[in-house]
Amino acid sequence: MSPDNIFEGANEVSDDEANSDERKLGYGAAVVETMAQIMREDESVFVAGEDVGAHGGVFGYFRGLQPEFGEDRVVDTPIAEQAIIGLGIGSAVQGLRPVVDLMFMDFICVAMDQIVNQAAKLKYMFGGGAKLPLTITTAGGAGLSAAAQHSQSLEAMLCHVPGLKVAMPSDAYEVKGLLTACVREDNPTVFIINKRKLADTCHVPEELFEIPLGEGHIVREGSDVTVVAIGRMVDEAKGAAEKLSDEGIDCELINPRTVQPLDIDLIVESVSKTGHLVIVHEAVRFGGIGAEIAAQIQEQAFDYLDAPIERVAAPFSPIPFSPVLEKQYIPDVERIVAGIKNLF
Amino acid sequence: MSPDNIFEGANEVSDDEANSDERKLGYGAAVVETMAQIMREDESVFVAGEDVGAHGGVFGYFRGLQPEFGEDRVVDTPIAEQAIIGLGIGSAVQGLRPVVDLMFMDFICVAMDQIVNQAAKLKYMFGGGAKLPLTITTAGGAGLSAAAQHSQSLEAMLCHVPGLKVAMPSDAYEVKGLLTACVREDNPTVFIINKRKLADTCHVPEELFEIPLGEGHIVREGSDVTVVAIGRMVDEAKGAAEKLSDEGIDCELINPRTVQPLDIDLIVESVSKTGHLVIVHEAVRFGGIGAEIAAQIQEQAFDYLDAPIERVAAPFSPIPFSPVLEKQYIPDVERIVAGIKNLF
Amino acid sequence: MEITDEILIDLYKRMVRVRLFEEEAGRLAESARLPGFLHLYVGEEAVASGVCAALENQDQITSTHRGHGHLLAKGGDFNRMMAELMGKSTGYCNGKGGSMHICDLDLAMLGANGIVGAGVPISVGAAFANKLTNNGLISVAFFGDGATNIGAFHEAANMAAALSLPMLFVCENNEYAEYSPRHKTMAITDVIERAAAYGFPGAIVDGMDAVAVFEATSLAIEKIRNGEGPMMLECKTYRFYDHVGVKGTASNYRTDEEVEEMRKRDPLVVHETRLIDSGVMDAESIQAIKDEIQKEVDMSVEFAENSPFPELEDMLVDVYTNGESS
Amino acid sequence: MEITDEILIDLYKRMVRVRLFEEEAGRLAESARLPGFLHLYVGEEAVASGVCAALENQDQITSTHRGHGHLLAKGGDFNRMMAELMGKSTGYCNGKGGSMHICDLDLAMLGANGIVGAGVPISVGAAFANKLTNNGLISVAFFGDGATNIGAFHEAANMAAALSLPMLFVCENNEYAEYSPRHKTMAITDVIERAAAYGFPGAIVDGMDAVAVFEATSLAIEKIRNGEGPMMLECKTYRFYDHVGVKGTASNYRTDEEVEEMRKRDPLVVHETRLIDSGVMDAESIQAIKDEIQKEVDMSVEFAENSPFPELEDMLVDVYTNGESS
Ligand SMILES: Cc1ncc(C[n+]2csc(CCOP(=O)(O)OP(=O)(O)O)c2C)c(N)n1
Ligand SMILES: Cc1ncc(C[n+]2csc(CCOP(=O)(O)OP(=O)(O)O)c2C)c(N)n1
Ligand SMILES: [Mg+2]
Ligand SMILES: [Mg+2]
Repeated sequence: MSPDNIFEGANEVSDDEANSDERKLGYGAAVVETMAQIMREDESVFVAGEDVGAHGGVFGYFRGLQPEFGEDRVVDTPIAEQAIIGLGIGSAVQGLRPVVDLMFMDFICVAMDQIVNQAAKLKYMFGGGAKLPLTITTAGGAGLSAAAQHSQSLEAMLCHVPGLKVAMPSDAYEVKGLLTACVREDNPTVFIINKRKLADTCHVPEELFEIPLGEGHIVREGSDVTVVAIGRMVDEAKGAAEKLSDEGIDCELINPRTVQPLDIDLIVESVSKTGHLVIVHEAVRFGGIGAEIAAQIQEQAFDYLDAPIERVAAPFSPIPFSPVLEKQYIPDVERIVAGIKNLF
Repeated sequence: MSPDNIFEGANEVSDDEANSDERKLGYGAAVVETMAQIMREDESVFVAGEDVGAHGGVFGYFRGLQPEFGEDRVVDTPIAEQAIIGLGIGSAVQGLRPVVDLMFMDFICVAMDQIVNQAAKLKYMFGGGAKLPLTITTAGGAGLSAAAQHSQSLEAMLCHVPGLKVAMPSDAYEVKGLLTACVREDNPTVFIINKRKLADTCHVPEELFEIPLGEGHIVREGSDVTVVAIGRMVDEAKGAAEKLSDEGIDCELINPRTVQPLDIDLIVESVSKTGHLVIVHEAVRFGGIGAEIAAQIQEQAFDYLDAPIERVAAPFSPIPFSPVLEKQYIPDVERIVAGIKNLF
Repeated sequence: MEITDEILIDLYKRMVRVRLFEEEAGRLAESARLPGFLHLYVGEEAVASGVCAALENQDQITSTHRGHGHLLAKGGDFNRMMAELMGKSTGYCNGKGGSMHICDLDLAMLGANGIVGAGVPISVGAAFANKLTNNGLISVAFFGDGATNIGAFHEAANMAAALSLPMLFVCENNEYAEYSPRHKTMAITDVIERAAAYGFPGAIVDGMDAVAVFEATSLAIEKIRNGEGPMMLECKTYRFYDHVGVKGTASNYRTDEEVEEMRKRDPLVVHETRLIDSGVMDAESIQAIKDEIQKEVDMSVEFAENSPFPELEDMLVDVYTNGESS
Repeated sequence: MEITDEILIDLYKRMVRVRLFEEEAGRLAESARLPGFLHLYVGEEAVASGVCAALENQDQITSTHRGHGHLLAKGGDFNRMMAELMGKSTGYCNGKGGSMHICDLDLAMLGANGIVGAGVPISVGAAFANKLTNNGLISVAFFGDGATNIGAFHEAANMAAALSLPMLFVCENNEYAEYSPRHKTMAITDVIERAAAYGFPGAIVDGMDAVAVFEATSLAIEKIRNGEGPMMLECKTYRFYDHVGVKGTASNYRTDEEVEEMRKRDPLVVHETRLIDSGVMDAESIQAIKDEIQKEVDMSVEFAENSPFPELEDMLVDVYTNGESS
């Protein structure tokens, strides 16, 4: 399977969907559409990265931009992740709105200095003088047998760094709303595309709209347990909630949408109602964003908690290649159900 | 103030100390002594990094090694953090025991790919065939007005990466015991030297000894509240415990010594006795190791907790240069006392 | 340097091993019988074969995302490799690494690498160990033209030069980095111009000709073993299949004509012609070699398919040496 | 190119500004009146002055850990700089950045940088913006000899070449990276050999002579503004004080004789001689310039000392634009 195959079809709307009233769009296609619309309305926006131009990105989520906006605004770069981020920083300080791409999220490590020591801190170190409207797009998540260096979910590293904002869209709707917000935002943002979601469709408005960074979303209301799920895990958590509703456990499902800033108030409120919290993410459990959520919730909702906060996340190992192991590695409906049941 | 001044005198034992029965040694000097003794007993150990040779390291903690062991085993490298870690990885796979230095902890970001995607994962990706006895030394921590790029405590990023071990010695005794364990360990370790501790002395045995990685230490027994302090924060927490004992609050102070692996059992045991937990670290609070400790403790000691777990850590900002701000940024006795009192 | 019949045959066998294994892997990938991403080396066989034939067994190599070719050319085992590609427990990495992390420490093959350029610093480490222990070995880093644009390559090349390490840099210049032609990502014509920036010598080699690569490598490593410090070879080569997988992708980053033109210089055909013209082998014995190796490839597929997947308990094994992961 | 009297005087003033400010900063550091690490530019004034004098006001520069020199040569303000070095709220960075993060966006000085080499990619970004918006400006990256060994430099240089950006690379080769002499960390004699690896031209310049630097820069930026892509200058220079702070450190990484020898080529003295010999200025008017600037320096110390420290509430301000940090 090549990355391209994963994406195939995601740009087209299927017949069924086209016939429905609501306009549906693929998750990957939503990136393209959003970028195109933003670039039409704002000349200062450009895209740069490896193979984002002529090829449209290895996952195709920039496909079609270069034909419309030209090589000057959709720029193929050398393999040079540090310089790609630097390109973004320097041009952002000069007033442009760069969207720079790191093909796989694992590659943030190659450019970590530019992200953590430069982009995140620049405004503060400079005493506030600079604006940094920089968006870094990158594809995270496992599930394609891409092994230990092409499957990671490293958002926890980024969330720990003051100065960054981190968005993790769980569906095509959020892709559009969060990407719009990120590109229009005057701070450096990391926009994490889940590579297993690329072909999934859902309703997405035609017009640009913003989902505010830092506002979580209640995906499903419920009274027995609060489930916080990050990125693609929202899908799995939905499945778990449905399963459990048959068994009489009523889940309230919260999708924080951004992990930095984190909408902790929404979670606190929910937990004060349900008394139970399960956090689900694809990243390694130790030191994942779930730890921070758990720490804040036990602090702010201590008296409401009827049971320990449970985390459903990846085990403490690199991501294994073999599909049988990888399947077990990534949290799924079954493991989430088990995690929730643990509390009762 | 130059980094050298910080270190001055740390190699010499003061008169008072020399007259006492117990042999005392400086924190920085303990690195030198340990390395020298290990290098004498094990030919496969070598040191490499920027200015570690002729100059003995900018903080002086390798001073004296090159005269004894020569340029082949105490190697000055170009400014090339990625290649420095690669030098360690490749030579470790070939059976050597490299100790490679990243001058300031902030520079792990420059070499993050080699640390996170290579060193940490290599053994696993290779199906277990390789041993990786690699030690990375680096100087972390704030307090020298070194500003946002030379003062960070980034251990949380490393702890989140399966395959690494992370040691944070709080005094010269631990420097010797943990460094010996790290160098003799067959897995990649990061040994974090606190740059404000360099001149502090304490009793250190003459002979090499190991402090097992993953075993925490009860610094002070107490019954009212468990205080977990990381690295240099142990000093500040000691001060807080003393202050509070006057006020009738009896602290049990735990120093985990390594943050990966983390001796959670020791903390659980203590909390089941005290019912209260305060975690202190120099790193940014959001996403710091304190979050993981809090998450695990509320899970494993839920029924014992009489109050929310409190974290005393750095605020969510880059590290400010100005001494007045930096002083306020780093947790100290006062803030720890306040944090502990919060629980009662 | 005399190129004996033995050497010619050895070079040929190495190339056929790579070619037939990879063609098979490509077919399996196309029919969705291999998970993950597969970066085929087909077309570039002369490079790995020419280099590895010139090496001592224990000379180390590091590789790239296109790593099967390197390991097979160094003598890698079909069974363990095919099993790895299928994610089986009998594979080179117990199924945990897959195509991008193929390695064989017994053959001093220190791993393919999914991060472009990241193997080069690791090669420097091996070279350092060779120098410190004075074991007479050299360390070879394979990397693509695109990889020379990344920082890790640069740091490693300069470090090797500064420390005067016994190391050979082998650039496989196939003119593309994924879908980007070289001229779009660098403003120089020959990658070898970079060697001078580190202060070591380099040479351009016809990477479609195994003998040329073998000769150049032999010359280089003689000097390197003599303590003259690192060197670099730029092997001009070409990949016949797509960047990942077999068939072309959506974008037309290169023309069919270009591929056809380069296929005329197929390193196996070039070498077969030489074997026949020089009378070292006839068409029949060439075919016999192919048949035999194909049989081994077929058996490896069988071996791999009959091998078990890893056990779920294996998940946390080998995260650390000596002891379990938490 | 004609070097007018005006230019000669301008170059001199820039150098004196750097020199006198830095000597003062050095004294303050020695008497522990400045917190943090101070990397003095003294000895290298001709480079920043020669380059900046040739630039348009809005041409961008990025700098290094040795950043006061660059900003002062570009016209930086004594008061705000001295206040910053003391961590005062009236400083360039409101006291939050300090010596290593000095910047002045109004002067298009995009910041000193505590990470070696890290400013160079940021310069590339500015150059890209210049090209995209076609504003006629160029972007200049200052970096040391040691910085050319790090990956960020390499990636940035190649990127600038590949995208043919209006950018000037200025290497300040002072022959040392901290305490390591150049020959230990690279196997080439002249850093300029690296320009060819990216496919752009370069030139070696006497970095102790402001006029030479000015002329070379003027020539280079004319071509760069003409759309000929990036260029590099290697300015051979020398720092008179230690890597950090003023006085020597424990290790004898260079001899006193060497320093003495180089001090004979003090760029200020070289330039003063020229001014006097060519009759542009006499000793008296030279002294008058110095006196005047020294007065400004003294006033900046007073300004800084009388300035307040940041308020504790400022801690979380400016972590983000528009809104507080959590
Ligand atoms: C650091 C990093 N950036 C980007 C990629 C994605 N990627 C994989 S292969 C490749 C092209 C490599 O080109 P080249 O070095 O010429 O090798 P080739 O594929 O041509 O053999 C890229 C960009 C990666 N794996 N690692
Ligand atoms: C990535 C990184 N590595 C190491 C350092 C420590 N360091 C600060 S300055 C310096 C030497 C820089 O040498 P050079 O580039 O020649 O500049 P110079 O100091 O000579 O002006 C080093 C190694 C750093 N700040 N950043
Ligand atoms: Mg290539
Ligand atoms: Mg220098």
